[in-house]
Amino acid sequence: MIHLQWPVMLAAVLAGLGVYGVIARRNAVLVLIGVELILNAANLLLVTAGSRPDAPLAAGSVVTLFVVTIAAAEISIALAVILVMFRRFGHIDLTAVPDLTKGAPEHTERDPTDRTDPAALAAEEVSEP
Amino acid sequence: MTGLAIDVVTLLPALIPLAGVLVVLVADLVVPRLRGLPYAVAAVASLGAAGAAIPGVAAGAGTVRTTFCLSAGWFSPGGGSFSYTPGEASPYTSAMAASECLWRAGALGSSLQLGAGLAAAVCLALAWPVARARPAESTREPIEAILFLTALTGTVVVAASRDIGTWLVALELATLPVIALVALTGTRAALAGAMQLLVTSLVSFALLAVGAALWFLATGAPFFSPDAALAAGQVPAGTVAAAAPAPSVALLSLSLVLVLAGLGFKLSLVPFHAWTPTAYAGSTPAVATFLATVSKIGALAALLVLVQALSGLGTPGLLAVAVLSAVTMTLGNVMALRQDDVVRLLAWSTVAQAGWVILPLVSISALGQRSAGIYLLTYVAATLVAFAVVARTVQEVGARGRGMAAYAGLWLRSPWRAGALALALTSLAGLPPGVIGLVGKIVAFRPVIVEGWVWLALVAAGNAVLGVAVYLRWLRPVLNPSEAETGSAPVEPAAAGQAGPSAVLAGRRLAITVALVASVLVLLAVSIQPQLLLGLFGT
Amino acid sequence: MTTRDIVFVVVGVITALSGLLAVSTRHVVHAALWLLVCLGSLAGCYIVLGQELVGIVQLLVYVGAIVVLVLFALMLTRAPIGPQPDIDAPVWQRVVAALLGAATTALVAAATLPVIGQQSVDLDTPVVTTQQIASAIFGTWVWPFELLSVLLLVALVGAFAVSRVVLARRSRS
Amino acid sequence: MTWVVRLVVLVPALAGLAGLLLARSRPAAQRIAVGAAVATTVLALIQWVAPLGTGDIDTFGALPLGDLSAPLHLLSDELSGLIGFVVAFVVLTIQAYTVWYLREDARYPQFAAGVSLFAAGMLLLVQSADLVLTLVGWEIMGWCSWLLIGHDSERAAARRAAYKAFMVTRIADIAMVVGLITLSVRARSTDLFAVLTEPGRTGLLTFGLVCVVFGIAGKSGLVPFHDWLPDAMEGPTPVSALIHAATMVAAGSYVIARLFSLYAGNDAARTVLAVLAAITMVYAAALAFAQSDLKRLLAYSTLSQVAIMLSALAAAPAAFGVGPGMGHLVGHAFFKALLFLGGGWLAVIAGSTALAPMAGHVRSGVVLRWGMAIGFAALAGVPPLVGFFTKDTVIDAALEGAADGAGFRAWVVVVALFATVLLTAAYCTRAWLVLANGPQPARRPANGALEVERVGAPAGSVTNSRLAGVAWSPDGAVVAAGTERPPEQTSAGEPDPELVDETPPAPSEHRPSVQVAPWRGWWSDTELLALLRTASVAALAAGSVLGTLLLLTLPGSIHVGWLSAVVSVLLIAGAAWAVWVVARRGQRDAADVLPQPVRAAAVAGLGADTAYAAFGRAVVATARLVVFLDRDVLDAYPRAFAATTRAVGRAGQRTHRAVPSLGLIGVVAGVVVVAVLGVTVWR
Repeated sequence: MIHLQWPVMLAAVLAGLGVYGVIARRNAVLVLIGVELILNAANLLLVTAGSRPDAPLAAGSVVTLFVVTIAAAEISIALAVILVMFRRFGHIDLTAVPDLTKGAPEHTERDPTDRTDPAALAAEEVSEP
Repeated sequence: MTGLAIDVVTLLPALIPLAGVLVVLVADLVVPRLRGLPYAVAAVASLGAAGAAIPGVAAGAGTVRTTFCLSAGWFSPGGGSFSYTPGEASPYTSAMAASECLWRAGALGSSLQLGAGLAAAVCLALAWPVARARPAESTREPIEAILFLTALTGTVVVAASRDIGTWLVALELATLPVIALVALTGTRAALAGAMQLLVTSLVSFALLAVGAALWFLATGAPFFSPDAALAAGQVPAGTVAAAAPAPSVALLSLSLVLVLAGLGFKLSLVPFHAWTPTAYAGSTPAVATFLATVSKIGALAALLVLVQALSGLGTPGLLAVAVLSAVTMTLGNVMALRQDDVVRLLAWSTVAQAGWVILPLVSISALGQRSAGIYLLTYVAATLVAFAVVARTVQEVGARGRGMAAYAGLWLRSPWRAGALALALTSLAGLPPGVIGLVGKIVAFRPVIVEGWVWLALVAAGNAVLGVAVYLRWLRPVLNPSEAETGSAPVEPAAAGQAGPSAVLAGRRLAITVALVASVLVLLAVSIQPQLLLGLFGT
Repeated sequence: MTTRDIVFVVVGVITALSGLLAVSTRHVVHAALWLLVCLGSLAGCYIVLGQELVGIVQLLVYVGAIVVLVLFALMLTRAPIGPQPDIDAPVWQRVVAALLGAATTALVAAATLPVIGQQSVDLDTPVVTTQQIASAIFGTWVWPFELLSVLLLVALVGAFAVSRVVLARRSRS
Repeated sequence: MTWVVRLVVLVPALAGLAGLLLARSRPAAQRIAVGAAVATTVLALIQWVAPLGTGDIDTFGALPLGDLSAPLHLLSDELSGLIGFVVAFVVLTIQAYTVWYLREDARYPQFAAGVSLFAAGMLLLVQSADLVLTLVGWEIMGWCSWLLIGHDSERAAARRAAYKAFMVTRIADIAMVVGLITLSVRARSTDLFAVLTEPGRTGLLTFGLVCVVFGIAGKSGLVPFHDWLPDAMEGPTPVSALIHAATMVAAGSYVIARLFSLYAGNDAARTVLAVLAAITMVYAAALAFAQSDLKRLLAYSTLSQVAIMLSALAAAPAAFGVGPGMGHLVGHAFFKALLFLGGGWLAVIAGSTALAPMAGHVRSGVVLRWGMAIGFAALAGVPPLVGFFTKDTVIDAALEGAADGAGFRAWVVVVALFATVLLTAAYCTRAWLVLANGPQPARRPANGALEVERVGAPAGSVTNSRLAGVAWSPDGAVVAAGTERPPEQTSAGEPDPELVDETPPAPSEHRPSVQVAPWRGWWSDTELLALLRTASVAALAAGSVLGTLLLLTLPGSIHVGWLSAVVSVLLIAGAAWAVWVVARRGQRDAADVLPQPVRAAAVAGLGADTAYAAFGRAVVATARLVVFLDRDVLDAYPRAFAATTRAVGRAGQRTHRAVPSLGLIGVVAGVVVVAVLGVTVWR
């Protein structure tokens, strides 16, 4: 016997902590930690609901597994973007990402989709700190 | 165990893009030096997906194409003895689940799939590379094509999904590739946009997952079905205060608003919109177009899945939707008024239009859902044309094509393109000759009036006026070069020649032109005969 | 309070506290480690709730893969060892964060608790066996499962491409 | 046969469009214009001889107007057949005449196309069995009149006249549109027969009919709206003939005639019409007497004559039908077109449209002399010309109406009619005496200035020659020419054989020679041109004599009572004799007996133009006030809205710094707010 209010309360707490972490951190990786906490709150809710009797199709467990996998996929993309950002900007501070598109657009290439234009690349690299 | 009935034909809208992914990969192995090939394959696959959705559209409002249907006895109900009292049991029973399907595409869903397929094809044409031999180490083209295709797959699937699992996976499938696409543009601006898109989407998805979990908790059903909502909404037997809504209803509404918030980021609703201008402005026109069209279709499709499940409860509407809608369209229009970069203007216009898209959803009814779908597709058609014009101009004059000054006197230089732009902008503004925009606005208004949201109708009417100002501000220099903002010399279209021999650019120019012409034709057709679009939804 | 209740509460408190530390510590690497503790003990919660498979997957995937990825990311972005004064956003932002976090907790709790009420389940005989989960994944849920494989593939390809494009560009200059 | 009816409208319309769009060369334009006019006349003749008697001839198919049915049918009966034929015939003579008259005008193609379009508008109105089509024809005429009056657009006076005509008729058109819409709404159909047969709702009916009366008052020049017509003389003479003889001015009468069965039962509307018509006919006839310019004189006479037509419709007993009014329309069409074309011919000879320089020139040619004589006689109502029959039919109808118990409105009309007969005879005699009794024109070309002086001499007054030039000019300056600047006489290289000896040279200081490349081509033969002109005048003269025969086909259009005939003949004779005496047997202008200030005021239209200008200023002032109120009072809200929008936009721009962290706050705060709203207010 287990009373379901406990897992639900834990999920609520985890969600709140995740929200706090998402906003209070400026390091992008630490923001990811907050996101993971919220996702885990969702997982806990799913598991809790799935542990009730007559929950059909083993849905609680299965969807939880799905969410875990989705989280893994997210993390891989997120880390790639974070790494690239670190290389280009030298930091991953979310409170300080400059808005580079204001004013003159950065696209100085003759064809913006042509990423292999050496002149454009040179122009970009110069602008890098 | 009987087999799960799988109807491949019904699944084709999702399978064709996936097959396209495989073909792109194989083709890249065989002929890696043809830069245009992945885009061509992907465009064909997108059109194929659109074509495969047509039977669902043509079937009319009543019919629903289903597959992956469960049947009684397929699953074993949880065994064992449980110690629960009847009132506390999960109200959703296995018997109810027996009638569910994991793929349910009605006329509405099929129409959205059709729109997504066509829009994706246009985006792929806009992304067409410069026909130059590609450096050996570059893998950009096939990957971009694959990302476009998988995002399209996610959009198509989410429109037909019915269960929490598919819904969540498909949503993520529609979102993650787009983030990669934005980041792939590679410039600092693009990375700034990608980072903002990334963190917003991650947080939104996490909250969305919480919302989905709450739905499961409230109904006990892994399906977004009206049965489940009804079962949860029933007042438990024995409760005296029968008039009070069941506590589950509050939970359901929390679940709906969490989902709304989670999807609001994809739709660019106002508190969740901050990424929109940055990401649009940072990415190439093709990716921005994709963000503005296919992504929105996916988001609305996902939202409609939940809304149509709730429509069984007979609730008249949600204040939260009304507030979001009003705030969104107001801020979007106000900010759009101040943009001089046309891509940013279109980004803010997307925000404003998103407010219009969810406006009809204040009425959680079939009428509201249909109206939202119709409005979204009108917006998508007009936005495709506008972005195609921008892409053509950028291709011609380079980055200056993003400034409004580049469009001064376009009417004199290129009357056809200016005409297309005028049609698109008037459609977005809801003015003739963009009749379809007007029709869409009226359609979106109807549920608001029916439900009697007076203040919301007033706000929307004010925004309709504001929107006219937004788009006419762009249109004015197009038609009247003397009114162009001073300080910028007229753009001479000779810049294209510098990039190399014009033959090199021919393939890209041709692709963009084809996309532009095709989207203009669609917009023109629905403007002349709005019934074509309205008929999609079986009205 | 049954035995399971007590066990759950204990593990849950560990989870919540480690989660709190994960989002509030000033050591960047410690945050990742506390996350590891938090997710690990959450796996314990799942096991208490009778979902052994989910608990194990949580340990394997989350603790074993995701947290390690996070740690790698911290290293690759040259996260310093030791306390960092500027790891957190400005004070006002943290206050807002705390308020919003509390509001979220309150909302979820206020909405769910009346529904869950005093519901309790007997978990001595498992509600869902691993066998059932397996057959459900490859039976009922095969469609989202296949989509999930596409998602993972695309995520890997995308991550690869995103990092590689820029690497290629850097190598050129 | 139904195609004949449609073609009657279609042929001139297509000719007009083709002339505007295609024909850039003069020969082509001439062929199109005259050819189309001939074809139209033939078609109209066929229709008149064998009217279909049906009102169900489809045009474009019905208009989708919701509850209002608008079948857009055409109508072909005896009335429309006759009027259509007369219109087509008059237009044909005018087109032929124009070929001569504008033989050196570079913009002839546009002009001819305008005339064709104008004719199409009138024919559409004549054939229409649907109020929408009526309105369409009405509007076409309004626009074309603006184009044609302003044909000499390099002259400020012509431009102003065109704008004045357009604005004045436009203002009256408001009433017209309101009236027609009221009638349509009342019948829930724009179909003429539905409108005519709809019973009940008399309040609405009266309102609609009175509005229509005011609407036609604009184009027909009834009193408050009359002043545009004399000014419209700034247009070339063929336009004046076109507007006055058969089309625009008469269109109002035709519309009333079409609605006659409604008017017959509605005293209020008919009384309004009767009063307006009575005032107009006397007033205009009196002013005509004082005019010093032939074209303006004819313009005032038109006002008076059109009022006679309308008075017939206002006062005749219902049993008489529309015969008297429409009969006068037909007769008037012939003799007024005749007078205008002859007047234009005279003006070309004399080099001015003012009466004084024309003195004596009427004797230049047989056709001209007899044509003008017949025209004035018919206008005055001398038996047995058509004017006598039609006018006396009107008088007789009015008397019958009075006897029939129509009361006030019939008596007003009767009194006004007799007064008008008297005045008409007087001004006709006066004009004829001036034109016929001047000194014999010089056989040899003489100095133009001398010419004017000599013309003025017999009247013995410098005043006269000054008055000859009193024509309206925009800034009030007296211009020393007639209203219109008639074209130069045939250039020296191509002498007109008939007129070669009598032609004075152009007074060059007033009329710089038109710089047009000499025209060579089809019909370049001046004899042919002169023949066209002479044939047009002769044909109209014949129409004025024999027009009565045409009217035999229209029941009720000839009905001369012996009492009224005797009285009017006596009045005519008396007036003619009196004028002859006053004019000292033609030795001076009879109008010179009028006191000088009165005469000057009359020439200036009794200040109507000043009143219009004042009205215009008042409107503009009101508009300014409204604009002020709108901009500075009402508009404050929208402008505040715009300012707020801008401010919010600026603020928004500042806060949107694209910092992800702030975006995240937005997301989460939005979620919480939305969730609270969603959970607590589940509406």
